[in-house]
Amino acid sequence: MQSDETVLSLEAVTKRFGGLVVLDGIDMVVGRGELVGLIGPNGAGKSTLFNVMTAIYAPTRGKVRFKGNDITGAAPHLICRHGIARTFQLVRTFLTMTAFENVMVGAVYGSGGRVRHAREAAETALDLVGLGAKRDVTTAHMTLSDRRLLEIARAVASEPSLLLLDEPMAGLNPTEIRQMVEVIRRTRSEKGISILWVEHKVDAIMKVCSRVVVLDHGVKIADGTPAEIVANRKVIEAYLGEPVA
Amino acid sequence: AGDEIVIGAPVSLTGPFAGDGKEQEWAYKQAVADINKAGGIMIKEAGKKLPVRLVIADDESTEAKVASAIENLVKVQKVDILLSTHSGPLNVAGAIVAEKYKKFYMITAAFPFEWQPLKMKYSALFFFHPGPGAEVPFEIWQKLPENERPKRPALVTEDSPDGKGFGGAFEAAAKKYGYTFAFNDPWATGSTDYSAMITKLKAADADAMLVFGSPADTVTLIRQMKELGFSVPYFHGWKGTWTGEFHDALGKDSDYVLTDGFWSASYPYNGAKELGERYEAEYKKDSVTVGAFYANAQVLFQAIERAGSTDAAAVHDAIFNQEFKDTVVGPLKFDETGFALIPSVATQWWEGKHQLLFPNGTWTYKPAPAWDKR
Amino acid sequence: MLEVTDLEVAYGDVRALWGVSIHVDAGSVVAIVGANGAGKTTLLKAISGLVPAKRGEIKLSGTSLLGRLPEDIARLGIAHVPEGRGLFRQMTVLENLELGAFQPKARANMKRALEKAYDLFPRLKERTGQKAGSLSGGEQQMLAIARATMSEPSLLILDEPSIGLSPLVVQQMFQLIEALHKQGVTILLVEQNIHQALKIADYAFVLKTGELAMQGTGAELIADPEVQKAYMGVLEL
Amino acid sequence: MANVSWKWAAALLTIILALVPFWPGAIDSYLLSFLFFVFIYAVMAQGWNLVAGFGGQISLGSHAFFGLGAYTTAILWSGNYLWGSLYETFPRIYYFDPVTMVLSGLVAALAAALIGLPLLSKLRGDYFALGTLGFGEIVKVIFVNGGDFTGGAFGVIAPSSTFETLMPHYWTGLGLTVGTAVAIGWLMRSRYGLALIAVRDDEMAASANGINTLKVKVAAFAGSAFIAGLAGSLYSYYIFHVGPDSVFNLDWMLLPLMMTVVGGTGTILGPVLGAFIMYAVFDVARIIVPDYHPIISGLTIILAMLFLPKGLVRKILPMSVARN
Amino acid sequence: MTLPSPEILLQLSINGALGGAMYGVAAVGLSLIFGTMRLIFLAQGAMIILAAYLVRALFQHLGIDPFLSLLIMVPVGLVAGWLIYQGLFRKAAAEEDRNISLLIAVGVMFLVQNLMTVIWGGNTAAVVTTYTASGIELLGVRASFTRSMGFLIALAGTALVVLFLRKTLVGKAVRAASEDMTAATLMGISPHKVNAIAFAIGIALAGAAGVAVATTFPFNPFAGFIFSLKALVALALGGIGNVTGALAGGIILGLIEAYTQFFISGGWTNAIAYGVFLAVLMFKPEGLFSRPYKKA
Ligand SMILES: Nc1ncnc2c1ncn2[C@@H]1O[C@H](COP(=O)(O)OP(=O)(O)OP(=O)(O)O)[C@@H](O)[C@H]1O
Ligand SMILES: Nc1ncnc2c1ncn2[C@@H]1O[C@H](COP(=O)(O)OP(=O)(O)OP(=O)(O)O)[C@@H](O)[C@H]1O
Ligand SMILES: [Mg+2]
Ligand SMILES: [Mg+2]
Repeated sequence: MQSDETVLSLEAVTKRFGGLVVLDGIDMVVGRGELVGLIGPNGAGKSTLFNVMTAIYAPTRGKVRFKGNDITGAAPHLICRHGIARTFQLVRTFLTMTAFENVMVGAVYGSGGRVRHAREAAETALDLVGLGAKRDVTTAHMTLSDRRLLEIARAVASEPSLLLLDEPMAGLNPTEIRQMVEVIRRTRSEKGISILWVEHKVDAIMKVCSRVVVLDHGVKIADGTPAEIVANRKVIEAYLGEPVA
Repeated sequence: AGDEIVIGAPVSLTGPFAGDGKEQEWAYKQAVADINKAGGIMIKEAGKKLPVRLVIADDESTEAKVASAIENLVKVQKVDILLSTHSGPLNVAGAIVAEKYKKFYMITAAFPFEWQPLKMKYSALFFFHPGPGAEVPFEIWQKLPENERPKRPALVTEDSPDGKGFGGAFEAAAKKYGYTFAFNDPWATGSTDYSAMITKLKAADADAMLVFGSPADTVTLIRQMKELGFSVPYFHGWKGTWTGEFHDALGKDSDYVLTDGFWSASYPYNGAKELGERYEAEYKKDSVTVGAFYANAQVLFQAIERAGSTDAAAVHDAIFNQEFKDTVVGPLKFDETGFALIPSVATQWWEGKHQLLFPNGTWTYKPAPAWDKR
Repeated sequence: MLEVTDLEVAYGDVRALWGVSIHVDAGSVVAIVGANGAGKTTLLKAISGLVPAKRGEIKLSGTSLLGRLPEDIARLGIAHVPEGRGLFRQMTVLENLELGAFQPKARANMKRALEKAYDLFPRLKERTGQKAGSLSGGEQQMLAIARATMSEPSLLILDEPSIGLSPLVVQQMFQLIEALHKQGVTILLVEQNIHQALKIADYAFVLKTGELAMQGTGAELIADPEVQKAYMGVLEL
Repeated sequence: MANVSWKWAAALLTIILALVPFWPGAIDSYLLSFLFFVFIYAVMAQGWNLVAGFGGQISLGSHAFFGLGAYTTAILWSGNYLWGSLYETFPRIYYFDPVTMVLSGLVAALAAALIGLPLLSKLRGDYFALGTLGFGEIVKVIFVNGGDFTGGAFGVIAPSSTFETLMPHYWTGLGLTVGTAVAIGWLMRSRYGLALIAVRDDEMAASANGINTLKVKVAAFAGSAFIAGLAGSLYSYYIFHVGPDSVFNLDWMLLPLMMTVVGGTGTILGPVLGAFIMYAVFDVARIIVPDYHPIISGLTIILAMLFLPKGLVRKILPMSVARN
Repeated sequence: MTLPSPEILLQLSINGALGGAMYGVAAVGLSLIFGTMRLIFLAQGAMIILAAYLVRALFQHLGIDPFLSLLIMVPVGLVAGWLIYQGLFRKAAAEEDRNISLLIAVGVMFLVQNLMTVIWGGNTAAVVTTYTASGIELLGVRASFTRSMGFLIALAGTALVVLFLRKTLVGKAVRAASEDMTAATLMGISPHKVNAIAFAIGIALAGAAGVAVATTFPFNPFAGFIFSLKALVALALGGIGNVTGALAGGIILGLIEAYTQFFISGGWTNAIAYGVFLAVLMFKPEGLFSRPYKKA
């Protein structure tokens, strides 16, 4: 599957903590403009995989390639400037800043420091997630759902080619989930950003993603279209428990 | 001023030097009380004796606070003239601020090498010089019979301005008298463990120790020497060994230790004995410093009288190149830089008392036997 | 058993609850649902004493809880699994569980409670000596719930227990809640997984921006078209 | 609105302070020397506030940078080392030489950058605080053992004969106080300020959003050291004797820290206000009860922390204004 | 320099270890308070000196033997620690800004130092007993009797604290509350009570350390600060919050100082000690004895 259209590719990525093998030889690619879902039971290693891609952890073995460049173990801020942005499983906004200031951080620093057009990029990103009206609210006073959206806006403002989302829907209600799905779709279609998306809300993943990757105990057990995944025995045993409608 | 003379003094009432500060405060107060009992200081212009009022400000044992204490004494308390605080660095800070306001600052308890480079017009200093001060042990040794003289003396100093100053002076003096140190090493102030140093001293087979350090450090050192079974016949301490606390902390183990001092109540000078008795009556111990502080005030009083005013320039002329015959530290002769040398004292502790050994003491030096032979 | 009347809570000037009244009968499962920021967590925190009430009354079996410290309320038999789990990350799984039975009353039964907890979550037994902070998100949630059961509480408060759990574990979790319910534990549950929550709830309250919008039995609310439209609508994507 | 009026108030205060020396009799009053020390502490406090208040990195080593600045000035000034005594050749020009002051700041900043790189890349939070404390002690020992160059344990004496009035000190102190406040205020509005706050709020998120967190933290640390170095230089011009026990005294770190917290950490006005009030309390206590005043100072600190934990500025200003 | 004989090395090691145990016991108290309250209790050294003064007072006025006065100092320390926490730190402990507690500690330090100066004067004070400055044979090496006793006190104190923290539920509650106060309250743990317990034990250890100090060193009101600093170094060597590590850290620090004094120079002991401290912080910030642990 590796081609010019490949944005990200992982080659035999392994991560060990002491004796515990958390990621075991993961191979995976994300193509340009693709929206890939990443699912798996608790503790499968999804967040760890994100942490390896964004250089928060160095992999024990293996390589991370981005647009053909080996970025394994580059500094986290450089990874962002290369064009990989992310959100966190436990939301991390800058609590004493306003929504706009949060997004400005991504716009100014994430894109490598083109200040002149940062304001514009920040405004666009806030509008994209529908937080334009709350731009001057301090994020400590925002709801979880707004902060999740804000994290996405901040990531988008850095104008990445790949966006990593770590459970953006955890703790959201269906209305908000719909809103979030809409934002994710727009991010891809309007901005042309490739997305790798970790989620337990499997129905949302299945409906939106073009391809789904499944991890279990640090091993990739499946990779295919939602239809294939839903029918995959291994996946059902390990994760879904019952077929999803 | 008008009908009284106001004298200001920064003193370390709080902070690490508060112990010395209290003695200094006591001595200044005695001096002022004594002069006022005599009617005050004769000022010719006024045609009468003017009483003295003493204003003390705390310098918290730090330089910045000496400076602001003097600012306060001059600006708020409107003092006419100043007496010094204690220690070189503090007095350097004090002298500079006093100079700025053209208030005369009379100093003791600072070394000339600290103060002289400032080339001050409006302060004068009397104290002993580490040079001659450091020669005292060698002078004592010269007087001993050949076979009792130390062969392998050790130099042990704390890592402080005065310790470093003295260290150099001891080295120079040793050269002059033809001794070489078998051991020469500083320690960090406030150390709690000297076992490694003692081990080294043992290995160097030292038979005399010249020690410059604070009371606490010196006591710890001696205690640990005893604990580890190491002693030298000749143990001479500076700064840390003269205080009453030194004896309190060591009891009988303080016997045989030689100590420095700026002064002794055994001096034959006018008022020395009486001052010593007064101190002993109040604090139940003797002091080897209060005389110097008392004399500091005496010099200033006499200088004001000679100058006929507290004007800094006039007091300068009354002190620089002048002599003061009648003080409790003896006669003082100030040179053209405003410095007068006093002799350094050496006493030996014996049964809780300082026995004057140098200069001109009547006491005969006793070498210390090993710990288990005492 | 639990009676909350006309409760008002504010964070500084920001009012979070505007006169909310709910009641929980002994032995029942009561669900509280509502959008983000509706004040669900705030309500739970007020009950367990983590935030002070501005006005109103909270009573547990007739005793007022107002003005009591959270630790005292816990001793009265309320176990609260907070949002974000509140695990002692540097301590082992076992130590976390033991601390769940810290109150004098629970200490006596610690052994039995421990066995029960390990039965419910065999995964935790495997990791009994591991530090809680090194568990995955889902494992941590399990530990938090297991820990709360250790005090054998009369009222168990769960704030979004299914957050971050995989579907399989979510199902297990709801089964567990039912099991606890059958054992006679009274449960107050805040959930985003509204369908599941309402299915097991005897009674439920819907909060909307700090006010009570609706209440009824679980079945009633599931059937209510308003609720269906606002909160449960199958994703129309 | 409130924001604007506070700026006016600060400007007005600056003008009043600038007019103080013109008040009849002011030059001969204690007020000038009191304010001079307030300025030194305010500058130190502002510097600490930059790295700790805005940057979130609690440093316990600012006294080391104060001392480095003081030593640099004194060593250059006494002039025995590099090119002979500049001072003796040009006494009037050399006195309060801005070049030496800036150089003193730079030496401190350079030291901070060198030590900050390893410390800040490896240490977080309390560990960083402890590391800076250890660094301060090491610097002190190095200067004590520095031989003739640092004057050893006694330190360096600078020629003091031109010291006739406190006016240059007052003006410089006022200038530094206002200058650092304005500079930091401006900085915090720039993109650098955005990065600094981001790093303070959440370091991991900041780096994931393209901020080189190490660079930002080291820059703040060095900037804070630069300010401390300037304060040390000014102090050196006042005290003329720079010795390890005095300029590496922990008080130069603890008191500004306390003043910042009392005034309001992470605010621009807080450190200045805190320095003024705390120094006034200490000074008044020292004059009124010379034997017991440290007890009063101790009590004041405790009481201030118990009843004003967020600082004065936040007590009297709304949060959003206080931050700017 | 040639390598010294094994006897000398043993001599250095034993005396260094005995000296270091004093830092260790101060560090254990700090570690406990730091662990639960995240507070660098800078006043710990001043509290130790205060205890030393009290030991001296008991000895001089009531004739109570300093080592016997442990039986008084430890309970008094427990009560005093409890009261200090309730009176001074309770409110600040709830604040997020930890500078506040730090500054209260600084205030306490100023206050205690100067109270001691007012009551007992600024001069050096000491306790002289029949066993002061006596030595004993230890492993064929001469060692100080009082320092050996101090070592035992440090060892026993640490062992008791560790047992308490590891084996009792209340001890576990102390550890739990130090990690997450809110969660602990939900378990029915009163965070203020556990903080107060940590403080009580910390000050009780200061009381015990006071006995060790009073019997061994002369002291003055300002002598405590260096203890606080050295204890911090020991704390970092041992790993912050690690109680046994703190004692071991103190002993290691004592050894470092002894070796530096012997092999390099007494003037460099502090620089080397702090240098090692920095190196440990940087390369093994979790201390010399704990395994790394990190979570994103
Ligand atoms: N720093 C660490 N040290 C030790 N083990 C770790 C560390 N970080 C993660 N783990 C372990 O690695 C495994 C995978 O964790 P990870 O957080 O990546 O899972 P996940 O797939 O994101 O799960 P969830 O869906 O629950 O968030 C878990 O078993 C966890 O305990
Ligand atoms: N500590 C706080 N300070 C200020 N406002 C707060 C605080 N905690 C919550 N709020 C506000 O109170 C309101 C109710 O919040 P709460 O957390 O109770 O909602 P919730 O229903 O639990 O939401 P979620 O589903 O996101 O958990 C929200 O507007 C929130 O922003
Ligand atoms: Mg995860
Ligand atoms: Mg909630």
